[in-house]
Amino acid sequence: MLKMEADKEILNLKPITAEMNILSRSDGSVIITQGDSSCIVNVNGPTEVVSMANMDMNKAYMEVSYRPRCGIPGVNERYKEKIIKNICETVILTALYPKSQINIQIQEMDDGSGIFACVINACNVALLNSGIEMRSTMAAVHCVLDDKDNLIIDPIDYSDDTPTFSRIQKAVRNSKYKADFTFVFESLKESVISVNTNGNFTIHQYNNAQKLCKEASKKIFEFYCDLARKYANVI
Amino acid sequence: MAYNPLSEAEKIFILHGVQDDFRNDGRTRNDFRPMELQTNVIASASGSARFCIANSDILVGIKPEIDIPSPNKPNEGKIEFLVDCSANALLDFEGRGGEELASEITNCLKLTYSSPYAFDLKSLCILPKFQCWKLYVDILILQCAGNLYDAISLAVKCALYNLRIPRVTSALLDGGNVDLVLSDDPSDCDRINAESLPILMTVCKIGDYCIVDPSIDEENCSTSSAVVGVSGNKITTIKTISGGSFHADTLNNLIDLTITTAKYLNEKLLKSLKQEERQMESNKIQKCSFLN
Amino acid sequence: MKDPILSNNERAFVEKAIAEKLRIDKRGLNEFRNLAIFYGKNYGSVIASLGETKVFASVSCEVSTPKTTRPNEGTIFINVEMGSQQNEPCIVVTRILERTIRESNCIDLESLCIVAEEKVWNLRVDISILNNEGNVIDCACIAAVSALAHFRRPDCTASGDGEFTIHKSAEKDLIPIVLHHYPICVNYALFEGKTPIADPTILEERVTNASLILAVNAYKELCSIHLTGVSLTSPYLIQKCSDMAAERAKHIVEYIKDALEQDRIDRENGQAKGFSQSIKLTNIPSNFTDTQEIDQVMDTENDGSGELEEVMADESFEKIDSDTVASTWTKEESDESSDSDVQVIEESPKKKGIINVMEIVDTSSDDEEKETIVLN
Amino acid sequence: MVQDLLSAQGLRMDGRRHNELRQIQCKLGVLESELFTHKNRCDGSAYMLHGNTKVIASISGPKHPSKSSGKKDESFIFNVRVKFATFSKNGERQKVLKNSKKLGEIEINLKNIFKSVILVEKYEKSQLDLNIEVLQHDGGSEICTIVNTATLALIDAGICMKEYVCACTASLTNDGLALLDVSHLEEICGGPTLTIAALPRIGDHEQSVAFIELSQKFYLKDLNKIFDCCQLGCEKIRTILDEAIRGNAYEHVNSDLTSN
Amino acid sequence: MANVKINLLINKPKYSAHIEESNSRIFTTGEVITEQKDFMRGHGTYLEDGFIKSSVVGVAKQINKLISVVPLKSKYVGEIGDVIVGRVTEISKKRWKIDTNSRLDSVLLISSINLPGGELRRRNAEDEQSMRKLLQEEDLLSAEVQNVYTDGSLSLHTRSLKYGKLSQGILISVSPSLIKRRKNHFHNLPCGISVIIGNNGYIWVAPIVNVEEQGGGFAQCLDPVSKGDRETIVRVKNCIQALSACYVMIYDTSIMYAYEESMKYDVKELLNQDTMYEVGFNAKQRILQLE
Repeated sequence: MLKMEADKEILNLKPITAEMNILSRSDGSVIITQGDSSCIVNVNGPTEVVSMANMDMNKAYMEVSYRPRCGIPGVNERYKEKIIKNICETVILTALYPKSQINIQIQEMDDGSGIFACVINACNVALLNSGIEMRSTMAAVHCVLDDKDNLIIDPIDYSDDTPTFSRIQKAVRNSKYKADFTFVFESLKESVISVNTNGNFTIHQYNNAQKLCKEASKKIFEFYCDLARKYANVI
Repeated sequence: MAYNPLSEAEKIFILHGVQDDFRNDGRTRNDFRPMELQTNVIASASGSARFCIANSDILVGIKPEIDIPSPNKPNEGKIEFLVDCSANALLDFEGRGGEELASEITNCLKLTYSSPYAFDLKSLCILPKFQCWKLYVDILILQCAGNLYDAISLAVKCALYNLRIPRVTSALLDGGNVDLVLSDDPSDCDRINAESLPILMTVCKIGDYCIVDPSIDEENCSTSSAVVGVSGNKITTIKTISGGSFHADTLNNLIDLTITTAKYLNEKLLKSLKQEERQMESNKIQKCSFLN
Repeated sequence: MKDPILSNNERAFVEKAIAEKLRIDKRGLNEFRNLAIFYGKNYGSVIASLGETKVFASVSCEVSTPKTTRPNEGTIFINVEMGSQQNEPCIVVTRILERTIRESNCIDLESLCIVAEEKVWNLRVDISILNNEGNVIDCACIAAVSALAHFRRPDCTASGDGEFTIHKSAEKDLIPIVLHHYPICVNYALFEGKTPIADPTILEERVTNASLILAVNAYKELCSIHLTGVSLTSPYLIQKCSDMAAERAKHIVEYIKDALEQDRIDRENGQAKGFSQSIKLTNIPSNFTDTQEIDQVMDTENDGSGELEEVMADESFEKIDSDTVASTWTKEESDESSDSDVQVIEESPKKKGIINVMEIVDTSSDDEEKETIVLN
Repeated sequence: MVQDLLSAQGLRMDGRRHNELRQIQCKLGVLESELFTHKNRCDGSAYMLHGNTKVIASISGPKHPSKSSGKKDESFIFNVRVKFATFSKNGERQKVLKNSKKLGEIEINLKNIFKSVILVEKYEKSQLDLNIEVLQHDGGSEICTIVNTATLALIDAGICMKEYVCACTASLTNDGLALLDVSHLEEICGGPTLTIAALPRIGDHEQSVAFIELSQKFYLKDLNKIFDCCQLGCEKIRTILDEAIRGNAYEHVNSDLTSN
Repeated sequence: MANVKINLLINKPKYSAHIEESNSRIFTTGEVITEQKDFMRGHGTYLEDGFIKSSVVGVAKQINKLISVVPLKSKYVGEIGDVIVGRVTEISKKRWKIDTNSRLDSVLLISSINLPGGELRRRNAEDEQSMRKLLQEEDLLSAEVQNVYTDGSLSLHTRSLKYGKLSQGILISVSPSLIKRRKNHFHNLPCGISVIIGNNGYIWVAPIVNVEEQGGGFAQCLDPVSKGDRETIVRVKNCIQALSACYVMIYDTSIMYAYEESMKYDVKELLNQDTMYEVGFNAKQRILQLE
């Protein structure tokens, strides 16, 4: 159904720009724009555990706070925080920082399509920037299944919706796609560390999407290299 | 419960005093401390009263609002109590302790007012199934020197006596919509018959004897105490507070004691309320501002 | 965000310096840090930065029922997130902004009415303090006002019977919010209750703990005054500060209007770049030849001499703009020959030893720390 | 648009002149302070009626800091709690507010105001609690009455302060005449309202200002006028407070106290 | 039948002392006490612009060049040698924390007490462990101020037979500024009871106990008090409260005057405010006549 190898165009990602060290008060910070999505992530840590209940003798405690572009954080944001916490715990060598806490604060700025992938990539860059030791890097790719069953990687979706802040109105914000996927890959084995899907699709479509995204993720890893190289050269 | 420290020896002194029928302020076991009352103290409330038993200082404000009757009691109004253990009374109230005490008193009031013999909720109904009055009775404890239950129930009674509910001149049912016309004249209003409204009475057992109107120190050294709600000749609620146990005979004696005492107290209270009302009308006393 | 510990030496140093009319960042007593405003791709998203203090603001709206007391007016709600557990500063900033924006009637709330007594637009301004290097209130106020000025709401037509339709942007153009005036907060830290210092840094704020915040619009109207912290001042000082604040507000309003106009032109030409235009450092060429450009970037960073007139510094930003497209990572395939640190990590899945990987990551993180020094 | 706040005869909506205060009654020591012998007792209290606003303030302390009061680094712990009674406002019953921004703001302001006048160095390592209960108010700027009542309560508790803190509001008519002590009705009608808390010193024109608040806007050139009006109001309030305090004091004093 | 009395607040008379403004001048907060430079500032004052100003509302007091203002009502400010009545709030290692109505809790070190039996020896670990046997939380004691620490907190001692743990009786709390400083604060009143008038405003009324029998001041007598004694104790208590309500200085003579004035009433009648004020004022008049 999909001519993944043949059609190079399909692998196009939206342009990414990033700047590190933008916030003087945090240990690692980044602003990332990825097409119509952008966010700021700052990482603080490892620090003293704020609440003793969270103290873990064996590893660092991760705290993620996700602020939406507008409105107060709701269930949706809690859910995203949880996912980010999980994948960060996978890539961070938390065992190196026992009895301490690592905070990640995310501020959504332009909530275009694929904002969640953008946020995860930003987290990765911010963590690199903070100097927290990591097992591997990670890259997230967003892709959708349109109503003609075509897979599109990282689409630009100029949605017509007005920004609203109540949770109910946010929830009904409908998508014109059949399904969308966000895959997160780690750099060591390029294995999937998190998948987040919406809508319905066949297993075949899912496999294709994963392959496609994996291919696309390489570009993001390249971008990390590029970024690191550029920063390294400044010195 | 409000707390004032007492050493063992002080407690024993109080205990022996109760045995001798000569309490720490000279009262006998059946005596009340002097009480003071004033109604209509808060202009923004439809009914209000300040009631003090010695230094237990209670302020009650009542606001009626129009509400829809609950479906299982279509021809009854509603009454809601809220006790606010203001930090002015005692800073011990800050935090959990105060909330517990507040909900305990609130519940007790709710129970004692829930009986149709004590308080006629039907009189608060405007249009069965559609409209009724809901009375919000908010109680502020300004100061606490023991015997909160009695002081609060008396203050509530005074405020209810003072309550003026705007008179509904007509109520029309137009389809599902209710059209209410309230009287424009502020002096044209409904009042509540306060005569049989219940009074709560705290009885503390210290040693082998029971006392009424315990001071804060006496509350602290009582082994067990009970709150009895009395309306006319009837009991509306009995509730033991602060642990301890009563012998069945003691409890019987105690109830007899409260009924007679409460009846007497009720008479005195109504007399005072009527006297105040008469004075306000006749003398046109320049309205005394609150707390002065 | 971490609160640095203030030592007695630092405190004494700052106090003494101020007494001699000196500030530790070389600014004059009535001199402000550089201001920059960037608009996002969405209407109503703004990042404002004042020196290193950065604030993000976004406006959103939705339809709801009006308050019974004001049946034909929309409402505005302001929410401030400080990102720290401290509650007090957050309340203070929120209330000052509420007074400045809501109670000065700068927004035409009546124009937000759809059907009187039934449906109105509710505006919500979410302000997120990203980085606090002092004077959060000025920056937050500028961000909030520019976000409101930038915001567009969908058009809406009422068709009798309380029915109404919200038009999509494709059907009808989005409409801006009507702002009568732009109130601007100007914060003066008060030393000894006598010496006002414009645009205090976080160090100065922590030393004095008292400040006078005046909100003034371009018409020299005072919209709010607020005296925060433990302090006693004289009326004369308030008068003096308000005159200075009026000057400042005029410049800021001009700057906001210019920035809005620039954004409008960009959007018309279909070149809206969103926040990517704020990104400077990806410009740094990988081969490190173009030192001139770096110097330029560095210059704008360190150039603290911004007099009121020089606040904009927009020349440098524009320059960066034009370069951004070229040097950002775009969809072009990048060459495969790169072998930087990070690349090594990717290629080392078979080296199972964690220590190995860690070393590599370590070097990269080291690099970044050094680079931090250079950049700031 | 701003309705005219002053009639042709120069009278305001409630019949006052432009520089006239509303009725103020106050009393110190309204709550018994010797009721308890533990440290949480009330050490000073005051009640004030100002226009339609009735406020009770009570002080507990200075005392040994309670363990839960947290912050160790602060040498002087000053807690302020403000509450509005549910029946305090005309019309609908007020919900019990907890952690509301409005209350939070008043509390922070009070803290700052009084920390700047209490001789803090005398109360090292101690805790002082100020509790405010607003029994009745008409929706106007009750912060004035709260500040004035708190001043009385602090004085009743014998807390060392530099001066009385007096708070007052002022507004402006269309013709640019400053109005003293704005009532709620006048506030609704849309004049700008300036609230200040000042330390009106005897025989000193240049007052120290501890707090300023402004709602709505006016031209900078009018600032002086409205400010002067506020200061005048503060002086007047000072006189009223002083009378109440002296009245209370003479009750206390007997010839013995000096011979001690 | 129960005794119930309900008064109407609208009829409540306004009691006021109506003392001639006479020789006591009230200074209010912020008022300049003196413009002369050669004075030293004491409690209740502060220095600004070279003037000594009052920081509280009260009566100025001058001892040589030291000027201080005594507030009408405040927490107890201790001085060495004061007699206090206090209550144990906390027991920690080697010390008791005592509530003395002052700004900070006072301390009673285990080394500042006479051990039971009057032994004079070093305190050992065993004594530390049995501290609770001597004084436990909420126990009352009388003591003397031994030292005032720099932060204002007090250190107490009970190294005299007259000090120690208090047994049965009633504690009354009044404003510390109403306590008249005298040589003796322990009184056996002619009416047959004893009072300890603590400088800190805590007054202890109790039956007379023979000091020698107390054995070091930590024994307690828990036998019932006779009804006669009890009545006197309660009457004295009510009298002291009446004096406090009328702001009359409290010392042995004033207590006795009030006691004598109260004899025409029943003890419980003294709870009524009008009786209370009458007793207080009459006592006050008698004191004024005395001068």
